[in-house]
Amino acid sequence: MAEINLNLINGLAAMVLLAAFILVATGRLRTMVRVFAWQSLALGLLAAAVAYSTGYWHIYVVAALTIVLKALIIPRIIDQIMDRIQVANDVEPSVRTPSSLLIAGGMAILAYYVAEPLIQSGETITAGALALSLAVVLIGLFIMISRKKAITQVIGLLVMENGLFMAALSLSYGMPLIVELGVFFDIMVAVLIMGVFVFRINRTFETLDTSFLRRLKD
Amino acid sequence: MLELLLIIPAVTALICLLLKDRRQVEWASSIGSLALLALSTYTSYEVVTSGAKDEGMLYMDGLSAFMLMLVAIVSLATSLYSIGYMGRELDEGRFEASRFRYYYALLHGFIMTMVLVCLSDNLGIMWIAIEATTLASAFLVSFYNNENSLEAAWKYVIICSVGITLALLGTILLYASSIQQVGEAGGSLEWSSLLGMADQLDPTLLRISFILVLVGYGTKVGLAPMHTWLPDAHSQAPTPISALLSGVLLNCAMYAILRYHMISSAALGPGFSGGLLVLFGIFSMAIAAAFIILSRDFKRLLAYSSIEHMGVIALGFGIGGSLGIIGSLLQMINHALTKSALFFGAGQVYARVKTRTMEEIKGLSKTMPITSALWFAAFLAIVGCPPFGIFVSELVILMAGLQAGELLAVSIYLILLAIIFAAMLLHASRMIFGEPTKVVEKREGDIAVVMMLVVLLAGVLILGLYLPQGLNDMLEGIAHLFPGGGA
Amino acid sequence: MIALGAIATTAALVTARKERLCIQLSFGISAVAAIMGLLTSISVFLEGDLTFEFIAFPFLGPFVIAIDPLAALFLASISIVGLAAAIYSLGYVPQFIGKYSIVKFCALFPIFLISMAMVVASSNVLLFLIFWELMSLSSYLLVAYEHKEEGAASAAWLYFVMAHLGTACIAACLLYLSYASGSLDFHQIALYAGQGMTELARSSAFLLALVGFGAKAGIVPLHVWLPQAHPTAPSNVSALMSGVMVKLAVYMLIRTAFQFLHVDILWWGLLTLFIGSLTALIGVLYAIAEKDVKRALAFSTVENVGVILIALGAAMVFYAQDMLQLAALALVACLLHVLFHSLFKSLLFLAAGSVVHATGTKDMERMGGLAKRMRYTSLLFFVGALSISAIPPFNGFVSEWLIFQSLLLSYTIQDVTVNLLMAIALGMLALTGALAAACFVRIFGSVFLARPRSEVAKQAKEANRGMLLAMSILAVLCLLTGVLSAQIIPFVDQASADIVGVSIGSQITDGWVLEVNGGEVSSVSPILLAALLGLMIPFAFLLVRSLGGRTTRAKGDTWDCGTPLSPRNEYTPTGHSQPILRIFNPLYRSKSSFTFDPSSSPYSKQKMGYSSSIPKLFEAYLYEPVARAILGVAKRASVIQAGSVQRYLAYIFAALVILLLVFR
Amino acid sequence: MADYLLALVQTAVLLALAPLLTGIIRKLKAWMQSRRGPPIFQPYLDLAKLMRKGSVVSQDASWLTSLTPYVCLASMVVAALLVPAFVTESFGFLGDLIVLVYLFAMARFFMALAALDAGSTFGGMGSSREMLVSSLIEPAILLSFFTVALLTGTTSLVSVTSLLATSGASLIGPALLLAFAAFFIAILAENARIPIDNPSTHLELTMIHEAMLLEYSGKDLALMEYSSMVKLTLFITIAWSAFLPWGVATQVTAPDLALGVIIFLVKLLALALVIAIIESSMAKLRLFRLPNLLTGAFILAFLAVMSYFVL
Repeated sequence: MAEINLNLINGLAAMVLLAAFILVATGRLRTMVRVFAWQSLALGLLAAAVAYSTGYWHIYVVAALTIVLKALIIPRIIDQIMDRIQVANDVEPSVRTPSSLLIAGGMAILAYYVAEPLIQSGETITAGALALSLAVVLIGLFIMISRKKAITQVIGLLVMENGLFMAALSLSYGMPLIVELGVFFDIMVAVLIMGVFVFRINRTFETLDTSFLRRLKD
Repeated sequence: MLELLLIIPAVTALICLLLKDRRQVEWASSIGSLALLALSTYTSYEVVTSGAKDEGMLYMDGLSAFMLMLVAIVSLATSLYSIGYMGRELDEGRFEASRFRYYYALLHGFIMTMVLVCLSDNLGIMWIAIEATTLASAFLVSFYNNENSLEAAWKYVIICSVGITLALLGTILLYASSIQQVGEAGGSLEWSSLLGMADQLDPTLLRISFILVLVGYGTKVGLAPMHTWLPDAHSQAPTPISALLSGVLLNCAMYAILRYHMISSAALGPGFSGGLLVLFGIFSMAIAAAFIILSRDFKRLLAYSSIEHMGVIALGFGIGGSLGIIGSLLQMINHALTKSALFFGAGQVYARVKTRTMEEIKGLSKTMPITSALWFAAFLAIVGCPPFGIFVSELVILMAGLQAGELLAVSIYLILLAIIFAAMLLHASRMIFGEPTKVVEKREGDIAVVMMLVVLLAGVLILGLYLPQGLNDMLEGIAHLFPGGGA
Repeated sequence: MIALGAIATTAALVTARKERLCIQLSFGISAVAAIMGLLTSISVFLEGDLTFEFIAFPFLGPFVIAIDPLAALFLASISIVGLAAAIYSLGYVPQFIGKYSIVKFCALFPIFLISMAMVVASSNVLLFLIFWELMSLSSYLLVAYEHKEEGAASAAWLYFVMAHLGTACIAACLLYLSYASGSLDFHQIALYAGQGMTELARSSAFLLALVGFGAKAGIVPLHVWLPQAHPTAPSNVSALMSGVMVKLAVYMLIRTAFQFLHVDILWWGLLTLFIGSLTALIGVLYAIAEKDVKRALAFSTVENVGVILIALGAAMVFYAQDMLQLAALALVACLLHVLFHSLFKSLLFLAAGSVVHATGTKDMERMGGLAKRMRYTSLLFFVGALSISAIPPFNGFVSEWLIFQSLLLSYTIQDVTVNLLMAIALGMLALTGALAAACFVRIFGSVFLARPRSEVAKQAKEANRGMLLAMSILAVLCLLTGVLSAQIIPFVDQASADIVGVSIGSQITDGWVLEVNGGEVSSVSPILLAALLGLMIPFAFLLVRSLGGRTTRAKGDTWDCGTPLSPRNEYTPTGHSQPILRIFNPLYRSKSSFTFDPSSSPYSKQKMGYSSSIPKLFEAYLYEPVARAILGVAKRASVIQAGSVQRYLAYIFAALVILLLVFR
Repeated sequence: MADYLLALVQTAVLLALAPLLTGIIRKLKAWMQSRRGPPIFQPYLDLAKLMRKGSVVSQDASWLTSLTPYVCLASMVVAALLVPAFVTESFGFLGDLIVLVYLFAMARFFMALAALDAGSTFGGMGSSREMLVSSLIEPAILLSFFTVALLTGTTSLVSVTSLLATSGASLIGPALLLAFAAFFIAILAENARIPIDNPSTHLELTMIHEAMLLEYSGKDLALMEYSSMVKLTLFITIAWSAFLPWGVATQVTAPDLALGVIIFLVKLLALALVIAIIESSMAKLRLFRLPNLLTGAFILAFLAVMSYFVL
């Protein structure tokens, strides 16, 4: 029974990383949001599996929250924003897809290199997932760097959050409940604020392309 | 009892939100910050005399008391100043009247988050508080709603949230290391208990977590490679907000790093984290020096000088030793006071001359003699001239550096200080002296601000010449908190 | 003294509105403070050291104020010059009433005076550094006082930056010494600093001190600010600055080299000697070529600092060879020259100030003929010029004679190369002395003698009473210290004995005569010389009267061999220095150009213009490249702030990756 | 007390002889250029004539012009007091060799200023060139005195003469001779003799020293002329007593004194002859070729110092 769980957990973790790679590859905004939703769903299931195998009830709460919040509510908010602004659907990456994929691969290798000594010393069953979560965090950061649109930067940030949550899960079965709740609350507020800003930017600059945000320099 | 410290700013924010009339909002905000200052002086006096106070989620020792005082003093000065400043902005129609209330509500919300940072014992809560400061101040930075302030706010939010996410990862790693070592039950995020069991934590995990925290919170402090948001945010935000930002927010973020520095120096010895702090400190001073020479807008100049002073503080704490720590703490107070004085003066100058590019400003001493004299004195103070405190704190850090044998770092530190001294003074003397270019009638800035400048500068002057006994014991108490600092 | 100074500043601030009263009050009180300073220094000579402790920064331990004979000597010079400057300001400052804010001047002047006194008095590293920088700050604000003139603010800025660089070096050196000896107090440092440090550390500490104090004293490569800052400052301030402030750097250099580092390495002394002679020569050469009267005086300050350093270098060399007798002699000569220079240089600056005040211009080309219009000022300037060119009865002669004696006695050192270097230094000193005399002939001649060369010089009127009183005090002192030098030397010797450990007072002075090694080497009696010269002039007058009967003295015009003489064909200062300029051209690299009026016939030119300009060598080859380099680096670094969010995130990402890789 | 009296007599003799020496030089020069030339007592007659004349002063001149003649004379007489001519007694304690240099510098300082005072181009030219020449020659003078100090261990002229006189030939080495040669060039430079300056003409191109006296007339001119004559004699006596003082009376006894006086006169005549020969055989050097000669003198003096140490 334990092996099934282990395989399930590792499988779900691999799914999350796969979703991150797909995010890097896609050229269209809508699909990016969709893939992000899938990634959060996989993450929620992973949390549930971990909860099931370790018997800690508070992880169930967190898993449910992840699924509800990140898989359903946030993608809808982003879709709403995009409909209201009628933003062009393409992502205009500053780095061509093949090279960004290669870079994402590089990120994974770096993450593994960094996490390798930690995995030996980690006692948790999901220690192996640490390298994957680090990779997801780095890829999220890469998405923010290489994409021009403001919304892609929001999604990049959220992907980094997912990576973080997975790292917490893999290392110490998540943080104490109050902290988790606080983190979720913060993410919600952050997304709301960014949404407000995206509206304002669109109203003043008539475009979401952040390359227009270049006026303040020395 | 500590919760009261949080409730006061929260309540003031709410009241400001509800009140409609401008006068009442102003009164509410000043009473609120006054009460905050009174209570924080009382509690920090208690902490200094009767030791740390641990109330569940909140924890207050010498260092947090010190930070609390800093937050309270600067927020009082800012709220008093913003009455005059925002009043004039309103009359000039720079923003709609309805948003006046939001300004004060956001201001006090911002103050509350900073107080929470200083008080929170749990590193998770501290992370949430810092995230909250970013969100609260994001609106304040974009208060003017024009392209530039929006761009500045957007960059501010994005960069800081990225930084803070990295810091969260660092916190998670730290939390994980505490669990592995001590088993499930012992795992806690209270840094006080973490400090207790620091030597059992796993060194490699701790090292990576400190790096992540340093890069993460370093973004909030404005250390060198992560400083890029700071000049934009400071130059676009309304003046009282940029005073609050550079006076206190940077110090709170530095406070967070210090907590981690304590834990990592207890576990790995001060060498590792101290060395990193020194490295980042020197790098930030170098970058700031380059930009101070080139900057053309005096608010950006002040922002870069904040980066430079944060570099000096990081250097001081990195060097460690009781002298290094006391020197950096002194540097924090002096910097907070002088920088707010500078920003208030900048607000006055901007109101009069209506331009921020320094080339166009000439002969201020003719157009507004007293304010420009005080502003020039603040400039002299910030670059470290003797009667003012920064000269003494920079000297103490130099002594600590020499004692710690960091000869290379100290010599670079001296050279950079000299370059910055020359560049800042050149900008200041060009603005103050000479014949006024714009034909502006000679009218003094309003009295309230002049008085505030005098009070702030008097504070820095006293710290330059004489250190009151009470403050001295507090500093020495804090120095003993640091594992390496006990010497 | 300190309390009085503080009262003076507050008085100035309080009576801001009423200019006249504010001037009287603040300068009156600072004059009284100066007198108090003089009394304290005399009391220290008579009763011995004066110490006073107080706690300012508890975590740094107690701060000590101690005045030993060496400090008392400098305190005396500060007080005398301060007194004269304060009295002078009573007459000088009212001219600024309309243009600049008086309260600023009246507040800053006492602060400047007090900070100088405290620099000498403090015997704790931190206290010293605080007052040292405070002195530069207050003098910076005073130099930038007349900021309406173009170039004033930038000259002041250059001055303050150079001073700050100097302080940085001094701070590094002194704090390193205090770290080596474990305490901030001068006495502890003097006792323990020596043992703890390796040879390399001691030499680097000495070099740091030399560069730090040299920047303030104005030794050659670092002298660039002095000829710009002193002329722009109001005259009473520039008198204080070049009379006294420059000497404080020498005071601390002596204390650091002798008391802290126990100078026992030979090349230190030789290096100081070399730099001293270089500074002296370059200072005087530039002084001769200068058209602006106050800049010429500033350059002559650089030259005198060079002479002082020569004496100090000689003292160091003797001390390193532990010939304590000779070291004491050289040190006494050095301290005497410091004291006398502060007297006659401040006199010259005050006199030049009243000339500039009367004519409104600093350019010597447009002066001339002021002797008749400003009779007393020209007489007082003459006394100053005589003393600085070391003419016998005056004090410059005594100190230069002693420096020559100490250099002459260097042959007792066994090492031949040192002897030859000393001989060269002697030659350079003689050349500089003669050139200084030439320079002051030129200045006095072109400013005061012959006919006025411009309208402005014609209407010049005599300075008012306050200024004349101050200048006459200094002039009388110049003569008295020259003639009665035998009485002053025991005090100076007390200071040098405190440093070098050997008292040679009895050997040098015997009644009215100054002797070296008890007279069998050489002796001079300034008082008898003065008496003889004084007697001889009336005697000659009587002799001539008796031989030739009544002397009829008719007024005719100057012999002009036919062509009507206009003031234009007088010998202008440029003309006067032109031969020297041509001979020393390789040092000057001066560029001169002739302009002809093309229109007239090829043979007889109507209009001919000659202009020669001395490029500022040090700025061109040393300071501009450094400034350009810093700017270049800054420009390259500014590419970081290029505006795009992505780029900023990339920086954070890069920083994170590098750190993780390095510290895995 | 007796030796002070003797010193006074010695100074009086020096002062009296000064015009005679200049007269002899002029006579020798004339005789060498195969012309009769004025009688050797002519300078006395000129001075006496000038004494009786009134003087004309330019109205632009200030108080300095009337003061300078007396200061020059005073400094020359005081210098005379210090120099031992034929007996090793003088007011030595008053000052040593360096004080002498400064006394001459004082005279030169006042003279140069007085030249500028009248405002004529000649005076200005004379003063600027005089200061140039003096500043170039001073290092040579001091270094030659340095060699003397090396040899005898003291710089006070009286002890130098007595030491050198008593030690006889042992000290007369290359150092002393080189120093003497350097000092001789200094004599020519300081007293405006031929290779540096032409004393007998008033052509503005060639006169340095004379240009400064241009404005003077009557009594003042007499005093100035007289002091420059005394200066020449003093320089020659210093040359002999500081460098080659054999034959100077060391004891105060009648025969020694008489011998000393005779030898002193012979020495004066010898140097006067040498100066006259140089003046009639060489032409005046161009102004900007002077530095070569004067630096040559400095090198000679430096070689003297070198030779003392090295040999």
